[in-house]
Amino acid sequence: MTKLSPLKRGVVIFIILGVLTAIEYYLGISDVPSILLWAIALIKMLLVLQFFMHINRVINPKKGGHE
Amino acid sequence: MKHFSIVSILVILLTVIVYVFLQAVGLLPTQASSQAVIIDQLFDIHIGIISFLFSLIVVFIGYSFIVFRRNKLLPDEEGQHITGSSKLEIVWTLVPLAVVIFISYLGAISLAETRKIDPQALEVKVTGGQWFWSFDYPDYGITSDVLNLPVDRQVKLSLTSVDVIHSFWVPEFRVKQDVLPGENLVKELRFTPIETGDFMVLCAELCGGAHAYMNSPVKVVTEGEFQDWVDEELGNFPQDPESLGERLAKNNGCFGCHSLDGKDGVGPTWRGLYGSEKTLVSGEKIMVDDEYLYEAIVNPNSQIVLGFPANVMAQNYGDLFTDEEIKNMIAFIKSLD
Amino acid sequence: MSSINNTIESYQQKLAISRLGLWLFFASDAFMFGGLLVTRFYLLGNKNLNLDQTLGLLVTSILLISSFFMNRAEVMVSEGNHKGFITSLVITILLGISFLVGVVGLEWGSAHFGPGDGAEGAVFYMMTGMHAFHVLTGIIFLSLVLRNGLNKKYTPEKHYAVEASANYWHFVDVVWIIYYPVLYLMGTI
Amino acid sequence: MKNFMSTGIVKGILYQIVGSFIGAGLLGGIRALMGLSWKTEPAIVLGGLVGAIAFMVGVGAFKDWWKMAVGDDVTEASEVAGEQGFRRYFGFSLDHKVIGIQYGILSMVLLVLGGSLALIFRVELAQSGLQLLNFVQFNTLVGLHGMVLIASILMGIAAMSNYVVPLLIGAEDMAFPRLNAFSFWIAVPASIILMSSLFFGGFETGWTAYPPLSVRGPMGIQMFFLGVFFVGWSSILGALNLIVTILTMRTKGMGLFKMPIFAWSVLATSIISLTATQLIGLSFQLVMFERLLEMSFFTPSGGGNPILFQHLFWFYSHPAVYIFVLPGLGIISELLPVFVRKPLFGYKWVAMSSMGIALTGFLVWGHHMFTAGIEEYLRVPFMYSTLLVAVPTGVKFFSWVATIWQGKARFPVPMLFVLGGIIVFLLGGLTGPPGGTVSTDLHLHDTYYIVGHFHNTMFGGFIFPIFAAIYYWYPKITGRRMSETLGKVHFYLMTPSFFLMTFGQMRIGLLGMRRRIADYDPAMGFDFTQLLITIGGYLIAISILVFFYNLIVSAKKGEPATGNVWNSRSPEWDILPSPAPAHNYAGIHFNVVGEPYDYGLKGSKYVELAQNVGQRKENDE
Repeated sequence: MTKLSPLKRGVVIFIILGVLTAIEYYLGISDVPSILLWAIALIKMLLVLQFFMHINRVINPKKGGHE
Repeated sequence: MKHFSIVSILVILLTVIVYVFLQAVGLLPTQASSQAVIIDQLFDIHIGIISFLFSLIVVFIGYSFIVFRRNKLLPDEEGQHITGSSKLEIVWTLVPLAVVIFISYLGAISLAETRKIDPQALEVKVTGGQWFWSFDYPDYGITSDVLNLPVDRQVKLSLTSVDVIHSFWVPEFRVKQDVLPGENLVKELRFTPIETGDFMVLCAELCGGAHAYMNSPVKVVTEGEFQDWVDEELGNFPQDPESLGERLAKNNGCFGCHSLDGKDGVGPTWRGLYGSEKTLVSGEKIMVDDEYLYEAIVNPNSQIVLGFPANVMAQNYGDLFTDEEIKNMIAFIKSLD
Repeated sequence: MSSINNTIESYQQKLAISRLGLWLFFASDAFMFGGLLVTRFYLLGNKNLNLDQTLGLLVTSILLISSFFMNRAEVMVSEGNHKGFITSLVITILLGISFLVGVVGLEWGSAHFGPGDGAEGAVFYMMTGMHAFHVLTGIIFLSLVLRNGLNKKYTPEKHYAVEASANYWHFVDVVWIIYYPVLYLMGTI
Repeated sequence: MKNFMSTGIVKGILYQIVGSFIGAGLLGGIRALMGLSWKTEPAIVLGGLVGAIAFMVGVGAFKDWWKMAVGDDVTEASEVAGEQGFRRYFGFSLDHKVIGIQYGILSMVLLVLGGSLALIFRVELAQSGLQLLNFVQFNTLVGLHGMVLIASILMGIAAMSNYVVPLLIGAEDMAFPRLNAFSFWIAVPASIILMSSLFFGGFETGWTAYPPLSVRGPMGIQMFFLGVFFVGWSSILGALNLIVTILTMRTKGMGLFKMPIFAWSVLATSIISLTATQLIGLSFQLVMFERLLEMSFFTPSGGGNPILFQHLFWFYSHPAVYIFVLPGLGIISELLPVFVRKPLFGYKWVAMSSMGIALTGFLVWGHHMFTAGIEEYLRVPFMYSTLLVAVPTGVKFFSWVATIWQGKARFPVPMLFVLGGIIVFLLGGLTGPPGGTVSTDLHLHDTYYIVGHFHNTMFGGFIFPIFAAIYYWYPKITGRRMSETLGKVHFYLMTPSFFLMTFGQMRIGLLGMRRRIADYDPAMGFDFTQLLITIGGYLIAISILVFFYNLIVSAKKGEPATGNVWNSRSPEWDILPSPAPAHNYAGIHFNVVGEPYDYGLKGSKYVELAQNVGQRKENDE
């Protein structure tokens, strides 16, 4: 994932998020246990935190952006 | 080491003194329920621990200040360079931890014992409202504003409120339970009175306005006296309109706001009310008659008397009472002059 | 020499400080959103609100796509692609506005309860309302960034404002990632 | 006159008044046009909201932010000259020391206000029967006494942290100077709004504002909510600032475990304020909305649940107690070594115990609800977690005792207050566990015992330490010392009076005196003890008057302070002159070369001046 150019990485993450949302929707309208929906939501959240919000930049401030 | 021996002796001495003193002062009211006995045992343990820890800290600090005080001749004297001891720190982390867990365990046992269920318990439905208590005995079909209880028999209270949160507390019984509005939030409280006498149920949760006065008598009597009271309530009650009205007013907590002694409370006093002339908030002067009283009960906000707040009295008495009952109540008010 | 080094170092340090501050703000705000989540489950338990599923999926997709374009905008400004940055930013803002229209305009209008109708109404309007308020502030921040972007205030080296508002936008998206299943999908009717 | 009108605070208040009228008028006007009654609750609430924002505009809090937002350059905070002299304390300043003093002034004003409210209702309680107040007035005073003093404590903590922390860690200022000023100034309109609840009919609920009571009573509750809401934001943003400052702006060589211990307690406190405060804001906001829009969150008849409010509310309001006491305990740990001339015993353990208290503090809120009718299965776990707090607190006490043991103590006024703090907080701590085990709490909940316990923790954890801090750092602020004699009068008057008050409270509480009642049954025999409590309260008030006299007079006439007044190792005394200069250590950076509390170790140093910036850089390369 780190080898991709940032723009392409954005596209890949977006596609994954879209697929997850679609799965979530179908699971949701077919009355599955909530725990599955929580799991998907959690994965989506972590993806956004990691790849869109760059949470590691705050932990390791030397990294990323504005070089 | 010498210092530690002296300090240990002093700590033990002071612990005993503090403990004996606290016990002698009489910290708690009489134990009038079997729950109070259980709870007071836990209080005793707490008092012991408090005495010990207080003495421990105070003696160490005081001893150090007196014995190791600065030499007057050496104003710049510094203390010894001791930065800490992991061993000691671990000891005074783990030992308190163990004590804490043990106390919590005792606490859990104590709680379980206070909640022991007796299937033979007397059931009482308690209703709290601004600002009255009302007690229903579903087994006997009695409603009362006094909580009458037979001694040595567990009582199971089902508590509910008609408006805001109240709290049922009798200090001598030690137990307390908040009284919540809402049909799905009826709470249960059990206790066993072990001493006959007169007590007070106090509202312990701030419920606005006359919260301080939201008290009702609790009478703990012998089984025989309790049966007499039940018979009297059921049988020989006078059926004339005035008495019925009085009973209705009493059981619905009207006297919480409307006194019978001629002094205005949250609402106007009923003594001498009928036939008197009042000024309304609107400035209009009216004569208190049957028609006015009927309107004032059914639709209290419509004709507020000057000097009294609106929105205090419940608005739903019209639905709660039958016309017959309201007429009885008016008859009762009429009789108070 | 030393003075140039000095500025870079101090910009880097400022950046680190600002990032930490922003993330702490997210942490704080997350507790508020978490409190609303607790409210929803405490009052309604495992009850489904029976909302319009199509509309729910639609607004969720809109917000997700806007997050994608936000990410593109941020990457582009750091690569010096000014035109791409502006285009992506404009798309993000437009999608944000359509999300607001979708939730506040359509969903609020068509829901089968009002805010005063029991716990369902209270919870639903509070949660969506609070989120919509954050979307609205996000749109305002992005509009300011757009204005400054058009004035060429951002360079690949210095564009913390873009990063910050992008992160805010993603944060709002993360909240919706949790709220969407909680409000629309979970539980039984 | 013109000068006066342009002072930040005056301008702010004028803007607030105008803003409030515009806000209330706007909604009121729309309603009037629709033919509805214009003088309504929503209009008043909107007025309060707009007023607070207008205050911030008036005081100039948004000026630089607006410039930043539209992309204009703003002056670096460290280069803003700022006003000089006494006036700077009443205007918008970016200097953390000025803001610290501003917080201090606000805290003291609120302390006097909140204390006076108590003095009024104590007169009512001095004997049974209703003499002075009616029910609503009494309840309003009790509730405001609570919340105004909570605000005062929050401001007092912010005052100490703001003034002292950057000095202790060798930072030039806080991480976000403008945010820092904002967090202070938002608290001013907040306090005004909070007090204004008195003029909108008061409120009946006490500071806890439990619904459904708070959903029905008079309108004053809305002002109460709004005021608390803004104080909350002040607290959140201040905490954010402090965390960032402590984590990123320490001077060279100062690792986290080489910070002065006070910084640790501020860090722990700030973690709680940053996160938990949101929940009290939310809970109050939900009640506000329930009142304004009839959204039934908490009224059972509409499907709500009043217990939910209590969960949300206590999730903040219990940890809040640790917010209040942790900085005070930090002050005790910070000053004790200075006055007993011994290292702080077990530095790392003391630091970690602050964190431990903060984190366990998040898990214990349920003990406020043992009698509230919460889910049965929650009571025992909450009992365990509640008593667990005793462990880190115990570590603190034992470490203090070990620090004192064999120390060569000196007893100037700050040390007296440190000792008073230790003993009073000890009593507060020891009286806690009976309220922590469920079955004993069934008796104690909502009684005066709890009131006594709570005042012990607040006095021991905040009031005594903040007085210690003021006496201790006063020379650093003004360049003059406070009078020792008056300080001793203050201490020896306040401490016994406090014991009189608090022992009385706990005594009658155990016997059956409830909290928040305007009148009590004379048959219970509380009259005499109640009178003693009232007398104790008034004596405390007198001792605090002595303190204020000392505070004001010493600023002009105190003995000039030169050099290291307390012979302390910490950098602000060791390096800086008194009063502290405008940009702290600007130009004279210092390095940490030793441990902070190595008293008694000959020749050791904690901090050392670096030569100057240029040379330091060269040395690095």
